[in-house]
Amino acid sequence: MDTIISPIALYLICVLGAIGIAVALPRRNKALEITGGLVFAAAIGLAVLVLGLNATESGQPLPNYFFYPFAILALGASARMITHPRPVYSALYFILTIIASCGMYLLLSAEFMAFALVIIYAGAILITYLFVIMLATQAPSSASEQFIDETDSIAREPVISCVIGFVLLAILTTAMFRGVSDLPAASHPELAQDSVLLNLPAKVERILDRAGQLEEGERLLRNDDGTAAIDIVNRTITIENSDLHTTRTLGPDQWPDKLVAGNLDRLGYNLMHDHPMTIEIAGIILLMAMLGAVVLARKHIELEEDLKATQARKLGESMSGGNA
Amino acid sequence: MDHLLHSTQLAQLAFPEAVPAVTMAHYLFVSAAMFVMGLIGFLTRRNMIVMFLCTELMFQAAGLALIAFGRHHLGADGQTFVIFVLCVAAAEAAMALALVVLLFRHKETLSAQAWKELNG
Amino acid sequence: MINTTFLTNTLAMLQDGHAVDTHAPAVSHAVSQASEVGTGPKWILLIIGLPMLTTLLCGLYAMLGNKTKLPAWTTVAGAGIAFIATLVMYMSFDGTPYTVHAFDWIQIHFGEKSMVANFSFYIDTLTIYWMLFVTGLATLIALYASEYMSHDLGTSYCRFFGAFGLFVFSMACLVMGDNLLMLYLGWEGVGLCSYLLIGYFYKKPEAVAAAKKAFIVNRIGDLGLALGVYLTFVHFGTLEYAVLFSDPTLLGYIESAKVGNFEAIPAIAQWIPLLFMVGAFGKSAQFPLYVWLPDAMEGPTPVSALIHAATMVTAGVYLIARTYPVFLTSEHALPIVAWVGTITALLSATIAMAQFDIKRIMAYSTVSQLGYMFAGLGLLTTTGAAFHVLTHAFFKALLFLACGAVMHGFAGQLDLRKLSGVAWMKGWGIVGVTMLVGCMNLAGLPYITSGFYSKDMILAEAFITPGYAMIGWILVFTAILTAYYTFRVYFRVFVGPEHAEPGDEHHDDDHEFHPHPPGWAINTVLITLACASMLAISLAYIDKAEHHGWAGSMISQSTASFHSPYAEAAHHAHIEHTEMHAVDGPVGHAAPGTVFGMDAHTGMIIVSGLGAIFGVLVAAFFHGPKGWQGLFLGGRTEAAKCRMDSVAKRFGPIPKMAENKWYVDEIYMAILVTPLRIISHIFHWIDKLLIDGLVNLFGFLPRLLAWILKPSQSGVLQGYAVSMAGGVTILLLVVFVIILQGGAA
Amino acid sequence: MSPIWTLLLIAIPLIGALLVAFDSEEGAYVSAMRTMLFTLIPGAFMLWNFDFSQGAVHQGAASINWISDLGLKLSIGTDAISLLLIILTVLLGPIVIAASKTAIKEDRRKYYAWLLVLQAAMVGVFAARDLMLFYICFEFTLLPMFILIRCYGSTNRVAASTKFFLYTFTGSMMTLAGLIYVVYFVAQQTGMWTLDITTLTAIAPRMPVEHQAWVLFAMLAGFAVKVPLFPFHTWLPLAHTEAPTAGSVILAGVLLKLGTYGILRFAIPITPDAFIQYAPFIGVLSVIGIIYAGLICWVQEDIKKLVAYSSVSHLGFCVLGLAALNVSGLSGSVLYMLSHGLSTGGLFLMIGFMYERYHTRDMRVVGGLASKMPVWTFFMVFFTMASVGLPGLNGFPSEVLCLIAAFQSDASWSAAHEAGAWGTTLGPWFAVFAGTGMVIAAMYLLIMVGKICFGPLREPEDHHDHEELPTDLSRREIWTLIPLAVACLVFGLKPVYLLDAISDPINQTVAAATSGQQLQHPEHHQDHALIETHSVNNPMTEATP
Repeated sequence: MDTIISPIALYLICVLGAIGIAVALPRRNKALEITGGLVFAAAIGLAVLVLGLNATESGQPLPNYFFYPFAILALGASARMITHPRPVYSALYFILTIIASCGMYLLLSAEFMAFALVIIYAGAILITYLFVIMLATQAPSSASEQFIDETDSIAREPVISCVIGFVLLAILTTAMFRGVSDLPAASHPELAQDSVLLNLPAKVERILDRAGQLEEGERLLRNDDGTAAIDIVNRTITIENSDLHTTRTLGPDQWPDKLVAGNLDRLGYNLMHDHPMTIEIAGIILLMAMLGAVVLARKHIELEEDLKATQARKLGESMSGGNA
Repeated sequence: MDHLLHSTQLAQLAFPEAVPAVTMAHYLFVSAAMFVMGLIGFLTRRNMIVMFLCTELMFQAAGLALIAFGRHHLGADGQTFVIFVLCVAAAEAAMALALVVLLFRHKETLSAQAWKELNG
Repeated sequence: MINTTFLTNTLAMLQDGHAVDTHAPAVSHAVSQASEVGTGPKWILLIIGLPMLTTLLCGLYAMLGNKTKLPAWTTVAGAGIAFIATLVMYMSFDGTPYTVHAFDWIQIHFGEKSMVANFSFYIDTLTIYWMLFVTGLATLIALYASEYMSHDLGTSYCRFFGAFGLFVFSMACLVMGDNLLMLYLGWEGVGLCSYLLIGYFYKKPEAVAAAKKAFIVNRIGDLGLALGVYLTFVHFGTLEYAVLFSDPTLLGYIESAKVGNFEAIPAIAQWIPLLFMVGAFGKSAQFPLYVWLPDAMEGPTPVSALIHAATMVTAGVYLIARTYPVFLTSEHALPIVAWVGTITALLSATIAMAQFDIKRIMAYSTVSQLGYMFAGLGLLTTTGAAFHVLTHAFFKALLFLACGAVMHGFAGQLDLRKLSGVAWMKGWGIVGVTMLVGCMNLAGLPYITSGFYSKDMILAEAFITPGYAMIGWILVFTAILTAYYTFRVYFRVFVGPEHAEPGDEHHDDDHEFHPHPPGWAINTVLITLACASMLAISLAYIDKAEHHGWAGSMISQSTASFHSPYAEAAHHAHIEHTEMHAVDGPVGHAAPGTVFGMDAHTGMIIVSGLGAIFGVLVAAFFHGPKGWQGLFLGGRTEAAKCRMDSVAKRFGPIPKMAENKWYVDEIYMAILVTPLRIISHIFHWIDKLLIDGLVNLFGFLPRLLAWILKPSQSGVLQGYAVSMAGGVTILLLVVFVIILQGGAA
Repeated sequence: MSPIWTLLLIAIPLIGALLVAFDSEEGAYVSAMRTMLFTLIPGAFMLWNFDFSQGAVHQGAASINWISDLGLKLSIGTDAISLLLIILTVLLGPIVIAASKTAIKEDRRKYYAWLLVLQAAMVGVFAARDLMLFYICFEFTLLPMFILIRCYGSTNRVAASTKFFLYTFTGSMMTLAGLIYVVYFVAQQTGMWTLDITTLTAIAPRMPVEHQAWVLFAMLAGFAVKVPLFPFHTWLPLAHTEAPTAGSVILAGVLLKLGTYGILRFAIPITPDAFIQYAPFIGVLSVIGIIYAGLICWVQEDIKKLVAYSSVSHLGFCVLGLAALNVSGLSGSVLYMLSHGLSTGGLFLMIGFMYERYHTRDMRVVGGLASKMPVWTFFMVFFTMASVGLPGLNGFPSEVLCLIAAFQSDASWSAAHEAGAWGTTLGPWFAVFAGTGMVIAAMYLLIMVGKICFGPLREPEDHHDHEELPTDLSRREIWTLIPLAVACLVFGLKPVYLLDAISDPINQTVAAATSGQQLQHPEHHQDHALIETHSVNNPMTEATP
């Protein structure tokens, strides 16, 4: 693991981070928060520094430089999020965290997920949170502008929690860094990248068509199992003429540039082809959550008996009307 | 600058090569740190909404790790799982916020301390 | 059989250097009787059954709410028939004892051995002797009580006679039972009846206390008896007299005891009589345990007369007489009995001198006379003891009943300072005369009273038996004291100027108090008893030559019979018996058994006779009224004052102490009861605090643990979250460390 | 004798309990009483059909297989001892019901239902020939009693019931452990699981002595608490004092006897050598209990507590007889089990009747009742005398036998020097010290009677005569007492009936227990145990229909 980070540095980082967070968590005297923030910033800086230096001098392939600002942003924002006394700000800092992690998703070439994250999280969920925050917290009157009730202004058991948290962090990271170096690398990356094309004959045919490789009456030959008759390794494509019942093979030179399996293809195919059941379950979970939310959050309104009766009669009439 | 372009191309075009494990470890470090952050927040903050935010933060950390692993293995499963994580997070947010509203109606406060019927 | 034992005894006698008597000694009696114990006629059971029947009838009357004297007549009839049956039994008795079996009681069999204690009865002369006066006196006293108790007819009346009948039943079981457990049954039964009858006036706290005291003190004695009984069974393997007295082991012990070789007898066997002795002391109110008897006077007077003077208190004497063979096997039992009896006699006599309550005086005199009987037993003359039991039963019952008549007539007045000249009041003549007879008997005036003869036997024995002269002199001195205090009562209460103050039972204050003289029932009984105690003299002369009178002849045929070698020697030395002298030899029993050089009996007749007269004269001088009523010695002119008052002052605190019974009760209270009670309190607190405390502590520990762990369940969500996260962390840490170790290894 | 009677004795109360539970609040008493009276019929049949000539045989034996692999059966059967105890239980049944007619005013159904269940459980304990059934019933007696005390007791009932339940339950848990070890050992020896008591008692004595000692202590932990033996007695006064009258009567009459019965049935036959080894220890405990509890009685002001402590003292005699481990001792002990219930139960009834009228048990407040309640006083004195051990009443023979046993138990004291059949565990000193218990008993009981019955009348200030009860005992109450009184007299005057009845089983128990002493070699011992098995088994198989 030394190639990634030296244990001493790692543990130093963890200790610093623990102290920083513990101090920076909301408490009575605000002065300390700043120092805590500084200490934590130092911890992040140290981490980035050590990681970067180790990586460079051990000649390992660096991640993209943009990784570092995103990482710093994400960590800093999340730290601020958990340390800020006002929930609204926490939510906003969380959005910042999300955006930072979106950046990292991009660097990891998961662009679809990155944007989905921005839309769903920053767009939907966090807005709900903000609504609820505004709904649930009494609007601060002008008199108590600066007032924060102690529910938010004082953290509970900061020290023990930080110790637990960063010990956990130390363990996790140590374990990761020890194990990660002997993870199996992806096998036949070029095989992996386009193998999905075999299963997408329609897409291949369309691209061939656009590329003008197909003449009249010609179409992509399909194997018996319905997969496209293309050879990923030798990059050859077999085409048949349905009228003449003849086949010809396109060589690698005629391989169209656009004929690549994009990230989205692979994601969609994987989602639909490998996890259909999971999607169903996810759908059911969401439905249930909606119902549950409705049931939980609705207000109970006490109706008098006659009012109930009139309601019921109206309902019955409407239904009978519907039938008729 | 070209690095950024390069990386965007990487994102758009076919994968030149798998991201080496050591590189991925950086991402994992960040996700672990975020996760711990969320954990600490959950343990320390009294405000229920903030606590739920922290759980969301932990989801994020998990998502980042998933994406990183998926990238390392050149598979799409990582991202698929992030989708499910998103679903769960959304469901959890809906329920949780409903609960928060309910509880707030009862006790006029958001403090999780206020609910200690299990106090021995 | 007889011959062999006879020979052995002859040898024993020769070894011991004593005369061999012509008729077979006690042991051979025991053997001969036990070996041929027949079964008797069933009608004997009447004696047991009738009293029980009367009890049940009385209970029935009580349920029916009877308000007449019916219970009394029922009891009189039952006791009377029982007495007649006893007489018939006596007449038809042919010298060989027999048993009558009522039903099986306790039987258990282990292996080939078995423990048998049946509800059956053993009839021999000793039994008959005792039953005669028990049933006879019971009849008379029931008759007396029929009038005496007449002031509360109804339920209480039934209660009284029910307990009365129950007492007669229990006494019969005690005397006639054929095994030690039956004796124990009767023993406890009479204890219960005495408890019930002493506590007859249950509204009086002192009566209740006295009853309780009587039962508990008796129970201490009973413990001794019970242990003795168990030990007898454990050692000899039987409880039945018939088997026990013919048990070869026991006979062997007696043999070796005769030759004074007590080492041959195991200590355990020697313990048995000592334990019996404790029981006897309890029941017969001997020295350490006598305290209950005076208090027992709280009961109605007939009860005092029957139970606490005549019959029950002699049960101890009966016990020792009945188990005399067992007593012979112990080296120390009989001497202890003798000395305890003597001490008791002296002690209670001194107390009696200073009392003012005439019933209590009689009570202490009872204790004293019982002391005489025990001394007699200890001095190896069962005859003397038994005879004294008989005469004492008559005259002491007489005395009590006379006192009772006075008490009855004067509304419970018993203080001899508040009564005077009762005998001269109208209608009280009979009481006065019979009282005089009783007093003379108790004082033991020579030749004219039966008490004199019976006492004399015991006194003489003291001088005949070597080493007991001291006892003899103490008893003589006691006899003088007895005469004094007896006649003190007579001179104070029955003669002199007429004066009477009503007792506490007199409530109607509007008109002045009239004593109501006794009715025919009481008078009849008094006269009968007076005659009986006079006629008893004749009993002393029935075959006197052989056995010192009728009592002796009765005893000598029973297992209680033991002719002390010394007595024999003296006896034969007394009446010139030629062939005896042949065997007699030089080895002297002339040395013991002489008083002032005279033969013991003659000497005692003179000494005790003179002593008695002297005591009477002293009493007359100090307490007697002017004139012939005071034998021209006394100078008392009014009820309360007498010469003794001035004399008593000279003695300083001693009379006061004697009046307070030498503070024996207080001492017992201080050294026994109070410490025991304190211990009980301590135990109570130990039980509450220590033992129960330990239990509660064990119960408390889990609660404590829970109380310690309780805060961990704060109910706050984040508390659980923290512990969960911490748990996960620690778990990971452990796992990770283990992995590291594995990696290292 | 057919097992149907025993089964009926167990079944009728259970059915009756159901009926009562669904009966009306007013009819509860009548139907409960009816049920109890019904149980008298099978009881009488049992007594009638029992063949006393072979009292050691478990007659009316029957068994149902439950889990045959584990040897779990539910088997019943009664020999003379258990028969007599069952009869005692059945006799006490109607009495306790009658005793609580006026005492229990609210929630009658629950009360009577549980009382009936308790009845069934107690019969089950005595009738069980199978460890499982025995233990189930043994434990199940706790629950109804707990509820009776908990819901119908007096002021301090919660603490009392809790202590009663937890204390006895903890003890019997240890007993269970010991018994399970015995079963395991026997399974090891014979290669088959069985819970049949006869087999267990036949094989188990092969255990080495030190194992026996542990098993003995485990069993004593339960049984000694039940009895209760000296240091484990503190639950009893509390429970007795707080329990309703019926509860006290049953507690004194039957439940305490479960402990001595257990010792007689399990401790002695299963671990004879250890028992002989530790009998002096047990004897010392019982003697201490006799004197200690007796002295404590002396200073009690609460009359019910006094009687409760007195039963601690009395049960000491019972255990002493067991510890003597000879025929007279065991006979006396069994006799004591039977008779103590009558006299002490009677005393508790008397106290209950008084309590219903005066609502106090403090002898400083109430006393001198003889002038107001003569009939009550008569019975009070009667049962007191029975409890004191007056000859002619029930207490006496058992006391005599126990003390004689303690004497005998040291054979060197007999002139003829009998063999070990007399036992060698105790000695005369035990008898002497236990004997002082007689004196102490007389002391405290007479003081009690003197205070409560005699002397000037004392009543609580606020006392006014009961509206539905007469001043003196009512006819119902007298009829409640008469059976007990008659039984006391019969036991006192004809104990020979009982002694003959129980002599066979007791002789066998003693022989089996002491046989190990005469045989030196353990293998002989085992053979002997086997012989015992057959000799016990064969007649049983004959007796089984």
